[in-house]
Amino acid sequence: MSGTILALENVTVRFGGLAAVEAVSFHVEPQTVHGLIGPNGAGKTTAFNLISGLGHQSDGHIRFDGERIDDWPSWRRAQRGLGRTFQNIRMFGEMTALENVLAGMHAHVGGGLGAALLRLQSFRAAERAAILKAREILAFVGLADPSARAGNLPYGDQRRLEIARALASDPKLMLLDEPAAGMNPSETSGLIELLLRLKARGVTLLLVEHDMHFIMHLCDRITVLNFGRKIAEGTPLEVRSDPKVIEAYLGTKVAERLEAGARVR
Amino acid sequence: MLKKLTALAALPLAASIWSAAALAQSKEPVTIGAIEILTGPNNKYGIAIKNGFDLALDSVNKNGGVLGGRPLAIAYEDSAGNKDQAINAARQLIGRSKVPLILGPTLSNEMFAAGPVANERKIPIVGTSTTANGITAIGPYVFRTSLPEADVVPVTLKTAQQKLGIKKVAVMYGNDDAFTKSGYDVMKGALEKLGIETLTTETFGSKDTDFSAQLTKIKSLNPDAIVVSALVEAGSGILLGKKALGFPEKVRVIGGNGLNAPKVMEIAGDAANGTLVGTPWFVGKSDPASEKFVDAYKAKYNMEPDQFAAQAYDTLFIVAKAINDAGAAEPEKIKDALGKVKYTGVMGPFSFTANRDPAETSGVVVIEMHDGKFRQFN
Amino acid sequence: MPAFLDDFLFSYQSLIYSLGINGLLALSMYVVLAIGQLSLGQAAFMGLGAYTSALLTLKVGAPFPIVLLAAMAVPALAALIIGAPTLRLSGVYLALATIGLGEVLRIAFVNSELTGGALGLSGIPEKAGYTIIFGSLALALIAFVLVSRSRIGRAMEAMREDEVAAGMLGVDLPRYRISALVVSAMLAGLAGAFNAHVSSFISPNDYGFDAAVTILSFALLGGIGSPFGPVVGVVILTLLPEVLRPLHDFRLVFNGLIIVIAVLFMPHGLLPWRIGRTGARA
Amino acid sequence: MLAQQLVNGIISGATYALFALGFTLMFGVLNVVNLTYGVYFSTGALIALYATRHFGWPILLALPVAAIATGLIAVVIDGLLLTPLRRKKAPELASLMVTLGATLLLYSLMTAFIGTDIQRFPPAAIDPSAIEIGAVRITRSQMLIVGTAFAMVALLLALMRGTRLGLAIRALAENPDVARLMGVDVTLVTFFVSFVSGTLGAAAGILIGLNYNAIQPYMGEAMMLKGFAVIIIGGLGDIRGALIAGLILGLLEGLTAGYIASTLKDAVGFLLLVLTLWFRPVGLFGRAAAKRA
Repeated sequence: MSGTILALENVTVRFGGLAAVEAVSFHVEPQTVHGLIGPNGAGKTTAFNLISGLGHQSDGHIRFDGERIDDWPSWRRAQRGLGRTFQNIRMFGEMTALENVLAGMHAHVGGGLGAALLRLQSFRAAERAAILKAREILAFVGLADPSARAGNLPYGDQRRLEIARALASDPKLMLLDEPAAGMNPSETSGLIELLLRLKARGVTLLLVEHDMHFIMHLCDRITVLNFGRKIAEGTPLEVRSDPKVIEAYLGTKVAERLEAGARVR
Repeated sequence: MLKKLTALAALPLAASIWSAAALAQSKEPVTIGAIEILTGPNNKYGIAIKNGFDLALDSVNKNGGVLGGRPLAIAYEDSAGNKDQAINAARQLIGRSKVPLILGPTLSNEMFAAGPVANERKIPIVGTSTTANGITAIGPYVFRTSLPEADVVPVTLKTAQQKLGIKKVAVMYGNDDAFTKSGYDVMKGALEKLGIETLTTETFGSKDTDFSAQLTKIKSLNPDAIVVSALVEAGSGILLGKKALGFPEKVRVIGGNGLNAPKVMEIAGDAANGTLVGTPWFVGKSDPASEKFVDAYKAKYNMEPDQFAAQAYDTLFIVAKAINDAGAAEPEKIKDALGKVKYTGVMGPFSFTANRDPAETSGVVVIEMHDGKFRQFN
Repeated sequence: MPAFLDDFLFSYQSLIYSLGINGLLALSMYVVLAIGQLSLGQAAFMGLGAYTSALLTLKVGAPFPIVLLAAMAVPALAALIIGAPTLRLSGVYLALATIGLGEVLRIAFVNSELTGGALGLSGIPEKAGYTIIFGSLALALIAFVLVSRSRIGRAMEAMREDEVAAGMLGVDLPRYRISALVVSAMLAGLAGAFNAHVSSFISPNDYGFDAAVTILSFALLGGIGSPFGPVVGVVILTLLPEVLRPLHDFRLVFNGLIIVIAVLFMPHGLLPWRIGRTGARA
Repeated sequence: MLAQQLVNGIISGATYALFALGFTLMFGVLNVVNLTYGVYFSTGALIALYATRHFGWPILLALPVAAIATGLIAVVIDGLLLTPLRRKKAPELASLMVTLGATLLLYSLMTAFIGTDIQRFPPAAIDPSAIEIGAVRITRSQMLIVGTAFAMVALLLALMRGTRLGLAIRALAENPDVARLMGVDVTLVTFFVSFVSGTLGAAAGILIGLNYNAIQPYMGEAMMLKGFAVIIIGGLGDIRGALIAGLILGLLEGLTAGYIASTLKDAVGFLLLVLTLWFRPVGLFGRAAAKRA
C-alpha cells in the first residue's frame, strides 16, 4: 500500500493546439480533504473530468487505488469507488430524493433482470435494505422529505442531495466541483459541517472551490493550478504564503474584474 | 314572365325523370360497397374510378334501378392506398353495412390484403383496376373486370414487333412496386414467347428521378426499343432522361399499363412522342357507346375520362346486371350470376372466364403518344 | 356467439388486432426513449420480424412458437449490428443509422426473390389471435412495470435525465443502450410477426419511414413517464381516426402535430403520471 | 460509355452535394439534425414553379425570389420550433423529434392542398439543348447544377473563413455560450444560418426540379435519404466533406448501375453509410472531436 488513493502523473490534455492541463502531477492521501484551486481557466474542471473519465488525457497516467485507470470509462471508475458532484448540479429532477439516492446505489444494489421480473424474496429484501440505507443517507445530509421531487427542492438542498447521491455509491474518493457555489454564508457553513462529518466517515475528498475561506478551513492539503500547470502544493498555510500563488491570484483579480466589466457591457 | 314559361315548359320533362326516380326511391335501396383510394397520394386513381361508378349509377337508377325498381347505392370506404385500411374497410362493409358485394379496392396490393377477407366471408369482390398476377387466385369470390397486364402487354409487344420489326430490346422496371414488378414479369414472358432478344434488364426505384446510369448503359447496347414497366412519375423521368442522352429517334419506349396515362405526356412533353402502350380503352376510341360515355363524363366532371373511369363505368353495369340476374341481393346468388354475365359496354364485349378474369381481349388497342395526345397505332 | 357480436368482432377485428400490435410497437419505442435514445428503425425491426415469421411459416412450416422466437431473434441481431458502432456516439447517430437500416432492409426485401420482391408475401395463414396478441402485450406491460421498480428502472430513468451523471453513478451506459435497443427490436419483431399472421399479406412498403414516425407519435402522445403512457397513445391514435371520419384525411397531419406539440409543450405526454422506481416498501 | 457514366456520376453527385450543403451547414452550426430541410427543397421548387407558371416570370428571376422566400420560411420555422428548445437547453434528440413531426405535418399539409401529382415547369423555362463532346452529352441545366454546386461550396468556405460573420458562425458552432460571451449576437447568427440553409435547400430543389422536371411535395423526402448518407459520409457539418461525399456517392452509384447491377444502385449509398459509421464515424474529413457521448 503506497498510501495514496489517487495519483496524477504528468497528465497533459490538449484541445486543438491549446494545452488545458500540462504535465500536472499530484496525489491525494486517503482520508484527507484535498483542495484543487486556481484562477478561472486554470484547468481545475478539466482535471476533474479527466479523473472521473469524462475526458481523456493526451499524455500521462492516472492511478486510482493502486490501478492505472487511463482507459476506463466513467462508469467503471464509479463502480470502483470514484464519486463526484458537478459544478452546475446535475440532478435527476423527475425522480424523488429517495430515488435519486437509490440510483446512486446502482453499483451496489443487487438484483439483475431475472430477479426483478420474478420479484424473488432476495430481490425484495435487497430493495428494502437499500431503501433503509438511502433514508439513512438522506438523514445524514440533512434532507427531511425523501418523497420530494428532486427538481422542486431548493438550491441548497439540491446540493446536499447531489452529495447524498454520490455518497450512496459508497465512494473511496469523492470529487466535489465547487460545492459551495451559489450558497449563502449560512448554507456554506452547513456544508462545511457536512463535509467534515463525511471526512469523519472515512471518505476521501478532492474538491475544487473558489471560496478561500471554505478551502482554508477544510483542506488538509492544497494543489494550485494556473494556466494548466501546477504552481504550488502544500498545507493551507504553506500555499497561502507562496509568492507564486499570490501573484497568480492578484493577476487574475484584475482579469476577473475586466471580464465582469465585459459581461455587463 | 318568360322565366316562368320556360320553367313550366321544363316541368313535364323533369316530371318524367322524377317519376322513374321516385319509383326507384320508394323502395329500399340495394347498397353495395366500394373500397377506393379517395385520399392520399394515389387518389387520382380512386377518384377516376368513383367518377366512373357514379356516372353509371346515375344511369342505372334513372332506368329503374335493380331488382324491379329498387335503387342501387354505393357505400364508399376510403383505403387511402393503405392495405390495413383496405382490410378495415372490407371488414366494416361486410360486418356492419352487410353489403352483398364489394367493388375495388384500387391497387393490387390492397386486393391481396382485402380479397382474402371478402373471400372468407363468401362476399363477391370485384376489382376494376387490379391488374397484377394472381389476383383471382385468392379465391372463388374474387373477380376482376380489368384486363390483367398478362393480356394487354403481349398484344402491345406483338404489334410493335410486326409493325416496327423490333428484334432486340432493353428492359427497365421499377422493382420496388408490386404493380410495376408484376408488369415486368409479364413482359419478360411475352418477350421470350415472341422471340425478342433482351439485351439487358435494368431496375430503378419508383421514387427515383435520375435514370442516366441505366440509360447510358442501354444506349451503349443499341437496342431497337426500350420496354418499360413504370408508374407515371418514373416513366416520365425515363422519357426525359432518354431525350437528354440523345437516343436515336427510332428507339421507342414500349410501356405497360403504368404509362397509359395522359399525365406522362404532360410531364415529359415531346420526349414522350412515339411511346407505345396497350390499353383496354382509350378516350379517342371510335365507337358510339364509348363516345357517348366520354360526352357524359365530360358533361358531369368537366374533364376527360381515363381507362380507370371507363373500366369502373362498365363494371357497375355488369354488377347491376348480375344483381338483376341473381334476382336477390344475396352474395352467393350474385356470385353465380356474375360468372354467367354477358355485357357489351364501352370497352367492348365482356364476360368472365372460369377463373373470374375477363374473357375477351379483342378490345385491346395499341396507342401511341403524339404531341400531347394518344392516337391509335394499330 | 350471438350474431351481432360475431358481426361486430368481424367488422372490427383488424382494428382490435392493431390496437394490440400497435401497443407492442409503442412499448418497443418506449424502451429506447426511456433511456433517452431515439430509434427510427422500429418499422424496420417490425418488418424483419414479419418477414422472418412469414417465411418460416410459409416455406418451412415451422410451429408458431418457434416462428415467434425467430421473429424476435433476427431483429435482435440486426439491433446488435446497427447498435454496436452507433451507440458509442451521440444519440443523433443512432437515429440516423436506424433510418439507414430501414432503407437497407427495404432494398433487400425488394431485391430478394425469397421475399417475393415488391409483390411481398401473400397467403400467410391467420395464426395469431386475440389471446396471444393481448397476452403478449399484457406480459410486456407487467415486465416493464416490474423492471421500472428496480435498480434497472432507476438506471434507465437516470440515463434519460442525465447520461453523464448516470455514468458517474456506475451505470454501464453502453450495456444499457444496447440492451434497450435489442429488447426494443425483439418487441417490434414480435409485433411484426403478429401483423404478418393476422393480415395474410405483407410487402416491403408496409414498413417504411412513415410507419416508424407513427410509432414514435404513439409513444410521445401518451408520454413515457410510465409504460402505460405509450399504450394510451396507441388507443387514441388508432381509434380516433375511426371515430372521427374526417380525421382520416389528415391522419398524417395529426400525427405530425402531436409530435411537435408533445416535444414543445407537453414533454410528459397525455398521461403525466410517472411510475415509481422502488421495488419494495420500507 | 465510361466517359458518359463518369459525367452522369458527377452530375448526380453534384445534385446530392448541392442538396446536402444547407443540411450539413444547419447541423454543423446549429447542432440540430433539422429534418424540415427536405421541406425547404420542395417548397423552393413549388414556389418557383408557381411564379413561372402564374406570373410568367423567367426562371432567373423566380429562382432567387423563391430561394429567398424559402430562406425566410426556414427562419420562421426555426424560430417557432427550435428556438424554444434551445432556450430550454433541451437535448439534441428533442430537436430532431420536433423537426420530424413538423416535417410530417408540412408534407401532409402540402399534399392536402396541392396534391401529389407531378408538376413541371413550363417548357420555355429551360433550354433543353445539350452539348456533345465526343461521346459525352451534357445538358445546360446539368451544367448549371454542377457549376452551382462548386460555386456554392467556394462561396460558403469563403464566407466561413474570410469574413467576420463567418468567424461568428464558427464561434457559434463551437460553443453558443462562449460565442455569446465573445459578443456574438447568437439569435441573429442562428437566424442567418437558418436563412442561408433554407435558401440553399430551395435553390437545390429548383435546380434539380428543372433538371428532372418533376416537382411534387414529397420530392424532398426522397432526397433526404441520400442527404443523410452524404452528410454522414462527409462528416456532419463539413462543407467540403459534403461536396466530396456527394460526388463519391454519385460516381459510385453511376458506376454500380452501369457496370454491376442497377438493383444495387440504391444500396451503395447505405453500404457506404454503414461502413462510415463502423470505421470512421466522424466522416471522411471529420475532426477527431466527434460528438461522442
